[in-house]
Amino acid sequence: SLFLSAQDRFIVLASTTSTDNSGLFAHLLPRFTADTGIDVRMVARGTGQAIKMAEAGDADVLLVHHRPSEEAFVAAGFGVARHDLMYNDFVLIGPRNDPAGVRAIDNAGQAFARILEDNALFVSRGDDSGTHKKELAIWAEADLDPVSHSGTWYRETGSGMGASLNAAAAMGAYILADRATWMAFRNKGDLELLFEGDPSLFNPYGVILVSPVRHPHVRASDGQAFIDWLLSPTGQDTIADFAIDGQQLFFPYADQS
Amino acid sequence: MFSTSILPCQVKSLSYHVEGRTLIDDLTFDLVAGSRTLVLGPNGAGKSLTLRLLHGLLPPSGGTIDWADPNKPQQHQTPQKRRAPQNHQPPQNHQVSQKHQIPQKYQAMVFQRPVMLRRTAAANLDYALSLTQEGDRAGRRRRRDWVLAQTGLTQLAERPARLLSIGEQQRLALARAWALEPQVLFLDEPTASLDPGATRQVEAIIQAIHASGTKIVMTTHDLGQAHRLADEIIFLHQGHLVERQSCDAFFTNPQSAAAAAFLKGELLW
Amino acid sequence: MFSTSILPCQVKSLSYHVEGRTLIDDLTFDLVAGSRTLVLGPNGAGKSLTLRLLHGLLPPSGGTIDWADPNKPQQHQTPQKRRAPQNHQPPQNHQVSQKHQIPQKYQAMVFQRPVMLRRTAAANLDYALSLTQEGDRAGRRRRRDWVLAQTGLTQLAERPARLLSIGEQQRLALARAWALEPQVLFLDEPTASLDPGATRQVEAIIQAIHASGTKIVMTTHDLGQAHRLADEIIFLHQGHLVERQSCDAFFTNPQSAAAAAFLKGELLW
Amino acid sequence: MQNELTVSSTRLAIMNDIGQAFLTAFKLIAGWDRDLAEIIGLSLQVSLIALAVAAAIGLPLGAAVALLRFPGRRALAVLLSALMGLPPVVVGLIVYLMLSRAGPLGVLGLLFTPTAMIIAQCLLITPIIAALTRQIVLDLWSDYREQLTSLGCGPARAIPTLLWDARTALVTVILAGFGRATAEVGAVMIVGGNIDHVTRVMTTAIALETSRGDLTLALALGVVLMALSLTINGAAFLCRDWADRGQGRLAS
Amino acid sequence: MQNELTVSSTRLAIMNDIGQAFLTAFKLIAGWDRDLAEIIGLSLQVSLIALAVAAAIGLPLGAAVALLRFPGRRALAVLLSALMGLPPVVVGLIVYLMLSRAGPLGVLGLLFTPTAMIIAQCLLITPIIAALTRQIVLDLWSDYREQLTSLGCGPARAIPTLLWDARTALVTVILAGFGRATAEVGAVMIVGGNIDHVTRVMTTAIALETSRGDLTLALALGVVLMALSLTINGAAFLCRDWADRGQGRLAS
Ligand SMILES: Nc1ncnc2c1ncn2[C@@H]1O[C@H](COP(=O)(O)OP(=O)(O)OP(=O)(O)O)[C@@H](O)[C@H]1O
Ligand SMILES: Nc1ncnc2c1ncn2[C@@H]1O[C@H](COP(=O)(O)OP(=O)(O)OP(=O)(O)O)[C@@H](O)[C@H]1O
Ligand SMILES: [Mg+2]
Ligand SMILES: [Mg+2]
Repeated sequence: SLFLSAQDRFIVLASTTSTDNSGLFAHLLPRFTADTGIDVRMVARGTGQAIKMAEAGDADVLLVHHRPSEEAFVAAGFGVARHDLMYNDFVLIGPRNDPAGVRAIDNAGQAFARILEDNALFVSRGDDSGTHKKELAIWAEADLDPVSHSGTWYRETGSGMGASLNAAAAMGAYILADRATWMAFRNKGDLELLFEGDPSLFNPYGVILVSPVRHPHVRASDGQAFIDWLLSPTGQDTIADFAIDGQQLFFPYADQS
Repeated sequence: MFSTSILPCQVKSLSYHVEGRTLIDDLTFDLVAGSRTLVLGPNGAGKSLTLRLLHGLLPPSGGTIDWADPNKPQQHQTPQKRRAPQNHQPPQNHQVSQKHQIPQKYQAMVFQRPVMLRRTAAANLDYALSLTQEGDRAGRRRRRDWVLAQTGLTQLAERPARLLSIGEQQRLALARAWALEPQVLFLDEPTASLDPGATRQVEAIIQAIHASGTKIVMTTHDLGQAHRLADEIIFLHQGHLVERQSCDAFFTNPQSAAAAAFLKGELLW
Repeated sequence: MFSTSILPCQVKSLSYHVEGRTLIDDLTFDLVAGSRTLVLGPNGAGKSLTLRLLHGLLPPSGGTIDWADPNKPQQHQTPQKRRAPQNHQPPQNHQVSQKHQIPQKYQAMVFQRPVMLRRTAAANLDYALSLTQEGDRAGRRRRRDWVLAQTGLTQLAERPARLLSIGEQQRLALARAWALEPQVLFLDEPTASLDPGATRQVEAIIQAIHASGTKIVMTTHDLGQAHRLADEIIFLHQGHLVERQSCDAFFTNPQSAAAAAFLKGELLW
Repeated sequence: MQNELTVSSTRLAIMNDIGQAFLTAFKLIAGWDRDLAEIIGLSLQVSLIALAVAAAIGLPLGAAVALLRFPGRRALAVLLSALMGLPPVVVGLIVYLMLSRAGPLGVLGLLFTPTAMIIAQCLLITPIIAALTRQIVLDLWSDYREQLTSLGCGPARAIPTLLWDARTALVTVILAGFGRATAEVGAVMIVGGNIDHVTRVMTTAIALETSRGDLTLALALGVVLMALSLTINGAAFLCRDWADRGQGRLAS
Repeated sequence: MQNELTVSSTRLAIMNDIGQAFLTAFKLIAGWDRDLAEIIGLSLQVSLIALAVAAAIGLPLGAAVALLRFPGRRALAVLLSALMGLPPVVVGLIVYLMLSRAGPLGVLGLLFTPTAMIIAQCLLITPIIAALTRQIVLDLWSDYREQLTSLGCGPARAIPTLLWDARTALVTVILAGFGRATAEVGAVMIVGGNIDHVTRVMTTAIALETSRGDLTLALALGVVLMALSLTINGAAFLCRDWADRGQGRLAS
């Protein structure tokens, strides 16, 4: 298995740590392989790095969750087309005793404002990932500037979702996470889900085939087969089937046109 | 000079094996205070091994080396006072006396190939003195300077010891051992690399050390030197003690054919 | 035996400094084929340094060592044939002759402290032979076994060389140098650690090597040995060439006070 | 009071994590699951091949820098020494850029294969092996230089001789390289991609479990890796002792 | 044709990445921005303190394992050697569990501070320093043993002597430890948290830029780190040469 034989039928999928950490791919990929005989090699990266990787032609399919970047990717000619795939949502996690009292609040911006007022510890991904960009968008919408407090109560860990959750657990800090990673996360310690359900926390995932025009070596037909399968009723049902502790984590979102 | 002494030393059935080869075989003799013992024998006879065994650097494969207890007031050891043998069997092969672990603090040795630390000649002496002699830095420095002067190394004191010529290193090794004022001084061919004048002077130093009460156990291939310095001769050949005699008797009337040939320079390889 | 020779060798104003100290000072002499040159002098005189300079192991600080070119058909070098001096100044301090880089392949040396590789005695010889003598494994093995036998080491051939006794190692070093069949053989106190019989036999070997046409350059502190072996004597003292004489003249009628005292064993440190 | 109690019981629980990790490690080994075997196998395969290549380059390179005199020799020695501090992530990036489809070696299609991981590990440990070898060979050369030169053995020819005679010490150097290779995660993560069943090795699996928050499993995998490492080091020590018997070391 | 052209121009772009990285690195250093200075300062501080502590423990420990005879001495030697392969992530996890608020040392509040990073790096490099020291001291001891024993210097007393006399070789060992400390990212990431302005060091910054996809900046930071490393190694070499003048090495 050392020098991989070329006859193996496989594609390389670039995706994000949050999707991987949730365990979705472990649920999804074997079924696809069973259906089609195509192996999927999933490489989990920060959103920025995953996109960069696809731009270089090192992946056949890109599956991330930051719509503006995805659209820019397609517009630049690196991708064939972006398809809505599924969604879940972001949730605000924090210490069980909720020092800033965000549990009682029903708006994400206000919840963030309470944290800032309280100078309660807050862990930011700080890595330009989809999650990080969403967090920054919430601060911006509420007209708040936490970054000037960086290093005090606002702590940019510059690492993946799991690593940041580990840090938050050890510090007893608030953190914005995607629901799937949070549900699958095992080192919750003192942390609890404190805030959810604001429409602004909507988190859509898109899937894109890397352009075979730009990168002729791209395994376009197998890649397209994967995308087609994901968007098909079978694929969408399989996504909907994925649950942790009986709770569904991703919701099918393909436009069935 | 010493309130108590580690002498006499009883060596009994001493042997040393390496990988099934017997290098030292069943040596029995004793070392008594006051005399100069010269160990002679051809190359590879086992002289250096014997000295290292006596000095406690190698654990014997069999037999015992019993030094007197220096903490007991000195008394002449009669056979009755020695540990009564349990039976008439020779000692078990690997039964090693506790006492061979006698601290080197009563002994010193000049090796056939002296090892110098990576420091100056003077610092090599300082190091040795700091290990054995407590307190009194000034006294140690006096002693150091004195032995350096006696061995003609004052000019070379500040040179890195490992860069000295081989003869100079040999003199430094003698100075180092001498500075420690041991009760027993082992000398393994101490003049092999010395010029004729230095050899004469080192012989005089050995005599002086002997006169001060130190037991001398020495090897040499210089038969004239052996004759000049020895009180008794232990002649080794192929790991065996072939002969042990007073000096004059050995040189005039060797008992064994090997010793006779050796003295004539006719013991061929 | 040799079609062409690296002799004679012209040594001119040879000097060696370390950190501002002059260890070898302005030696001028030549080495001619056919004679045995003994370098004598007290400890630290610079004998070993001189041999190492001649053997090309140290770069001279000043002066030149010119070996004849072994690739030119031999011709007696007259002064006219030598490179005409550019001016009458002595050579610049750091002007080192290209020729001192003469490959060690025509020379061999027995060091005062021989270094043995971490292999058996026989493998040490094999190694040296494989470096210099091309092809013909069987011939090399024959030569190896022959020198081992000649130096009385056949029994010890399979022992790790570094575990041999010092005297045995010295014989092995001689065997190793001899096996290479050099044109010039440097011997630095080759019998210092040998027993009387071995010394006699090694002297005989040196005579035989000499008789086979090899130039011998040797140091010793054994004046009797020097007398027996030397054709000419170079006497060094404190890095200077004090005297260069034929052997008999040197021993009967030394010119310098230092040499006279040295011979009487009265040159004190 | 109440708080104190909760905290100290949590504290106990965390200490348990480590005990639990050993238990899990033991279960993992005892259960000997196919996936684990695959990961261990790949780890060993990648690190041992990388080590072999790095030793084949690093040992002679280190010896050459110690022995040969060429311009820039000291600069090269400093460089090798500094490269011991090459961050794995940087090595990973460089190899990634080279092997990327858009990179100069992209056509080979080596990215996200074990081969890429081997290349990255090689780059990482070759300087370590070379720099340490240089020091050890230099020390031995100061003993051997005059004797070998006298025998007509120039510095170049002396390289194999010194490597052989220093073999005992060099085993430790190689084990240091092996340790670095097996412990390393940054570079193999980038160029291997931690793809399940393809390029997942022990360290990337540990990193993955850590980011999933399954610290017990991560630690357990760490324990398994250390057990492996202990076995290999123990074997290397035994081999060395066996090869060393009587060679030049005084009996004691 | 069209395709070929596109691909090869991307290829050029990637090769440029590396050239670009050097340019960016140069600009970073020339521009000397406060943030960068802060990160470099913290990197140096953490690694040098960790190195000092690790050397203070590792050098005598390695020498002791080489010289002293106690039961389990060989097992300890194998263990130290194996611990050279301790994965940083595992060390990070262990320190994390210890220092976590729920852990036994949680009250100290050290997690996510530079102190925690120092502890983790110490754990990582102490075995490396100890195992390499052991080998070097062992080799020297085989020369010195009989002479020192004869002088009445037991193994324990010989430890400082041998460390001093082996100082030249030990500089390389310490540089190996330093390299590992500065290169390391897995452990400091976990226990430091890569918190901007608090615990962000060079390697965690590199990892961050990598995951952001800013490979040029990541590489540039790598170049800066290597420049730092080169400076320190160069300085160490010069110091050693200076201290070595004439001590026991034959002029050549
Ligand atoms: N550690 C060892 N392992 C194996 N053989 C050894 C060891 N030490 C010594 N020998 C062998 O034991 C014999 C005696 O050695 P020793 O050094 O005592 O000789 P010696 O009488 O001092 O000779 P010399 O006059 O040459 O110094 C030699 O043949 C030597 O090869
Ligand atoms: N590399 C060096 N650096 C400094 N001094 C040195 C060096 N090598 C030799 N010396 C000094 O030079 C002098 C001559 O040394 P050399 O080894 O040539 O003496 P030698 O005549 O062979 O003496 P011996 O009879 O003791 O062997 C000595 O005083 C020695 O200390
Ligand atoms: Mg001897
Ligand atoms: Mg000499």
